[in-house]
Amino acid sequence: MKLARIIEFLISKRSLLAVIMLVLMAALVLADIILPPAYTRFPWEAISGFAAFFGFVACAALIFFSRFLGEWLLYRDEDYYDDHE
Amino acid sequence: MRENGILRVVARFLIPLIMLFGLYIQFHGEYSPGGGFQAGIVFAAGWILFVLIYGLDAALQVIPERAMYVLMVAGVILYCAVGIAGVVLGGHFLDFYPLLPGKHAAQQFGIITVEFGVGVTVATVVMLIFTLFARRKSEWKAAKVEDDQP
Amino acid sequence: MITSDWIHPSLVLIAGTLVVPLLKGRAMQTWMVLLPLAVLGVLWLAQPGEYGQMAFLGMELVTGRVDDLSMVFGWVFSTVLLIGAIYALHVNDQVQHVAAFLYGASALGVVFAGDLITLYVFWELMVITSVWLIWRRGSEVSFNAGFRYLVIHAVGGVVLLAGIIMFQFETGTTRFDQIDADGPAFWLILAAFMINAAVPPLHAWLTDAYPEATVTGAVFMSALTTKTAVYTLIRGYPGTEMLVWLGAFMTLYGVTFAMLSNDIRRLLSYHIVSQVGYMVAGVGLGTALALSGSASHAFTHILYKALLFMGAGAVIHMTGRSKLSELGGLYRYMPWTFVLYLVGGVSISAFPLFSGYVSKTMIVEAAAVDGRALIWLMLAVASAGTFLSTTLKLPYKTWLGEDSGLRPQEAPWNMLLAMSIAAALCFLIGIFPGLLYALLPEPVDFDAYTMSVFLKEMQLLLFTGLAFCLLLKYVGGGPKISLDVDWLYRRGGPRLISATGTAIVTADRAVRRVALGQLMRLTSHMERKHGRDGKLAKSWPIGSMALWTAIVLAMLLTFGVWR
Amino acid sequence: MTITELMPFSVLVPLIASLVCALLPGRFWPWAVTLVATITSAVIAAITLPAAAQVTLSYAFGNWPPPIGIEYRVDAANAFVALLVAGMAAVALPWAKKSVDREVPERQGAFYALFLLALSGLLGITLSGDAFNIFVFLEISSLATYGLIAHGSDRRALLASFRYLIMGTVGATFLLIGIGFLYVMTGTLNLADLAERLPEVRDTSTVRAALAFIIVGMGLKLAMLPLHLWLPNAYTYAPSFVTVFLAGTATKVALYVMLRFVFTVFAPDWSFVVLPLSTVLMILAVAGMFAGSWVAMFQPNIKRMLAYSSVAQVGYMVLGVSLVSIVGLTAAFLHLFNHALMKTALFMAVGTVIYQVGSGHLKDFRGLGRTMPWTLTAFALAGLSIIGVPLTAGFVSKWYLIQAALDQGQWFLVVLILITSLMAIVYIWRVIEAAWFQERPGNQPAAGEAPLALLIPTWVLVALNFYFGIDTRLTVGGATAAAEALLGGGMAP
Repeated sequence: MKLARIIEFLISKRSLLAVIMLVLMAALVLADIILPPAYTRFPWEAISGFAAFFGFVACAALIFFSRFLGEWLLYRDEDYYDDHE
Repeated sequence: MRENGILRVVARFLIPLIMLFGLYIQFHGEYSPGGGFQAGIVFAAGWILFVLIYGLDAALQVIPERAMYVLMVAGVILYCAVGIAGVVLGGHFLDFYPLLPGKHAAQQFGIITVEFGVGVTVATVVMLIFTLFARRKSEWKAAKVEDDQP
Repeated sequence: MITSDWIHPSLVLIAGTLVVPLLKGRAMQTWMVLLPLAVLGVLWLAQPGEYGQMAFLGMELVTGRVDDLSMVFGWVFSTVLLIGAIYALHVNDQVQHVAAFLYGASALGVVFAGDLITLYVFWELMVITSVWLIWRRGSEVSFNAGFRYLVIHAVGGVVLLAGIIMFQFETGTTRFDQIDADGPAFWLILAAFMINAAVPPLHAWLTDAYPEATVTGAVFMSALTTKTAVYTLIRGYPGTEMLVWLGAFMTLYGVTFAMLSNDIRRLLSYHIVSQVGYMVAGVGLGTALALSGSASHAFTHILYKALLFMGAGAVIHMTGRSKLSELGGLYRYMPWTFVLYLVGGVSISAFPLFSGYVSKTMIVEAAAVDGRALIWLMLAVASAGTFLSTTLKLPYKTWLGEDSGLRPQEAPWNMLLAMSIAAALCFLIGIFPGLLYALLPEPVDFDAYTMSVFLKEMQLLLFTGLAFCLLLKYVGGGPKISLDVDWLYRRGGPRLISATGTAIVTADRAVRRVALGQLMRLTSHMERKHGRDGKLAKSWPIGSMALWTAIVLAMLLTFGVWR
Repeated sequence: MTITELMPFSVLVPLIASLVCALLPGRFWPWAVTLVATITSAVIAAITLPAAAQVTLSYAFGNWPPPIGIEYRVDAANAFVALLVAGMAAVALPWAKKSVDREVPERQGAFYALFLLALSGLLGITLSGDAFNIFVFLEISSLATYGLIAHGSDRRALLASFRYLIMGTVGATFLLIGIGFLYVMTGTLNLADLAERLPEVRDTSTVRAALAFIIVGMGLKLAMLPLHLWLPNAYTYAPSFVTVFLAGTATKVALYVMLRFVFTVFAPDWSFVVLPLSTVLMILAVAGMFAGSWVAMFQPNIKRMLAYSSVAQVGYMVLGVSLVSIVGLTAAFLHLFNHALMKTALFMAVGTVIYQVGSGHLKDFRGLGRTMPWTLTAFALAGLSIIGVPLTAGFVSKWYLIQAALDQGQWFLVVLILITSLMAIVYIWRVIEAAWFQERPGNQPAAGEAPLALLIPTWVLVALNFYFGIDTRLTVGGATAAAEALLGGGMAP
């Protein structure tokens, strides 16, 4: 159960981990700004940090869109198919 | 019917004649109109008349049912045997020429034998069919089944 | 089928499987490990070429065609058979083992089939054998799901057969290369392949059936059926424009519905749809780079998806629960499963150093080289979504999150071993992509580890993670199921049929009432005329036969004689 | 003895054996004699086929030359059907012993005599080159068949037999009327001679009516769709062995007679022109395929279900005929052969279940998959052949049928064939589902595996289904030769 302890330790340090992650992310964006774009096949490839922005927006969009889709149209009770089969 | 004297006497006189006529048709079949089928029927008709007058039991004592059954089969076997004999002697099935030396004699022998087989079978089949029906009637009577036919 | 330099791996597998019912306990377990190893050995010996030609109905069958493309799939199929067999060692159900091996054998048969007839035979065999992996779960739900699976694939099989027949008629051959017919044959065969590749709206069999399969069976299923379909698409339909759009649509469809799923294996199943979407899009792009991407993505996908299914299966096996809303806080009790699952998760999300990265970026790159902006964006969204639900949402809700009060044991050693092998392979391919690229039919002119690709991918993934953390409370879920296309045949079809049925019955009743009234009048008239109560009615069956005879005769006579 | 001289003995041997059987008492000897006779006749038929495929054999009875004397005239088509009939009988007989002992315990001599009569009648029909002889043999086989069906233990067998008798007699009479018309117009009964003389007089309504009568008459015996009503009951209530035998042979011979008349006696370029035969047959065939499969899907009695499936399968054969091409006829002959294989195997499996369980109802199949695995696996495998799964014989014939339909550009027929195949999946599946996926109810007796005497012949047929699904040289070769013999190369393929 050593592994479980390691995980527990990591979880207890989660705020520190979060800071490290944020620093890492900032470094990534910075690097993207500093380094010249390798390609400009699409207009957005010239924009630094576009991928970061796009990832964030895509994730948010998926979360909200799927939730909307579910509650508007698709969600059913778990026994939905049972009473007919 | 059985107690009717006239019928009994006339039948006793007629039945042999009918049967004789049947045999006549049988054995003249190869040249003149006739043959096994007609002969068998006529012969069986004589027998049926006998049954009508004297009853089935008496008739079955003359020719038992098992004998009819065997004869029925034997007639066809005779027919086939002649046919096979033709093959064995080097001809085709039902080929009569190889049977005897002379052409005419061979044909005559073949046809008469074959027709005899046919006659026996036809006669016995008709007799058997009649027996089956007749016995069913007596069985019904024994079992007191109501006869719903008019 | 056997020559000195070629032994058909399916034949080896089938022959070996026949022994399985005779074995028990340790002997059976040893045999189960040895058999896939033997297949791997057979593949090692295989030389490119065509083998096992047979004449059949005036056509030439090629039961074994070995080239680089079929070898890629051959390798990964036999590898996953080995992993799956180890994973299933503890299962004491010979039917499942036999079904799984035969299923693997037929999948191998498909990829080595040189003609469509052989392909069709193995294609059908694949269905018949795999359905047992669903049924052996033993519940009524799984029986029904398996039955639906069977029906859909039966229909797919008929479509494929029809396509093959027309193809043969059109081109005079049944060789399986690029399908260059342009009549209905093209579309029928494509439709059949698309059913197996789970292209929406023909995908519902997958997400319906896989979550109901046995814990070990799902591992095989996740690996084989859709990937044989990808193989057939790569072989038969490279560069079909429609597939680009369908594939991109699939990736989004899969991730969206995965977000809605509560059952962990249903979530993963939707990600099969999504990932296969990348491959289908790659096939549609049709460039050498894209096709290499599709083939290698199929290769890596089989490994990490098997790993994910094994992780989810281990949880189900140990806890007996499969719903996100009923799980949580398992990290203390199943930490190894957690970590190994995460390896699969980061692989499917295409984190650098893991296998998904080296293959998925190849397809995305191919889309970029082709200048398809919209496709590129769609694939990028799907990447974000994949990371979101397989690596963030699912593990979070299963191992972390609210404690569900479950106190399971760690998974058995054989499960962990199988997962470790898969995880090691994911890692290996991620670090040394050259090993994978060397297997591909075309030389690969692509390097995943350039700074620009790396930066883009990392940004995309990490900021997705950021959004997840911030928006966690908005993530949907709960004990619900979501409708999908299968509604059409589970509820819509029956409803339609019963509605039509009611309409027909009503109409029929009305018509018959009138007709019977007339008939009764006629009958009573006849009866009055002929006396004898009911005699006419009694002889009706024979009468109707005679009537029909008279009708047909009259018809022929009218046409023939009195013209 | 040359092959030509040997050929008629495939009819004569069972005929004579039936006489012997009729006299034999007990249970063993009648069966043994029947077995020997049937195998002899099958061997003769097997020897005849290759020779007949080379050159048409002619055997004159009593050495009277053909147009006057009675002739057996055998080309590839009859030889193929004769081999089928005799072969199926020979395979079915080893199976028969146990089943007949159970279902017909008394007077087996008479029973087997009837069987041999029916067999020799069917063979006589196929081999005879004389129209009137065809009628005579048809009656011989039919009358024997009525007797066989009436042996069924269910009382409804009598009614079924009676109905079949009525309809069979109507059919035979129609054939006789047709032959009579032809005789009136040509003065000959020999088929070859008829074919020669007919062209002079064929533009008369008498000849056209003859064709119509013959088609309807044989359509009845063949159980073509609206004329099939006798078949389900007859197959259902007859003793299992009789069903096994009839399913593989009787309707096939009727189809052969129809083809012989339509193609050889009347040339196809006439008979398909003067009557809209192609259309009529196609419509009836498709209707039969659908109606048969549809009804089969809902039958609770498996024997009955298979009987309706036979109606559907007859539809496939007639469909092949209606396409009037070499490939179409080949498909018809192939299916004639393959259907005999698969349906006989299926009826054997059901008969085996009936032997063990005492009933052929679907509800009595529940849970049998576990206790009688060999029997039901045989059923399932033969079912695959009915469905037309590749590697089975059923696939081969459907393949040819579809090719024939495509040759004529009839796409929709392909669709229809595939849909009816799906329907076949449904009705076969119902049995499999009951046997393997349902529990045996507690109130039903558990049944063990059947004796080997029943299993081995069943599995031999199942194996043949797969053998002829893979090695198609014999069947396709024979069927093609038969089709070419009938079309005589006179028609464009």
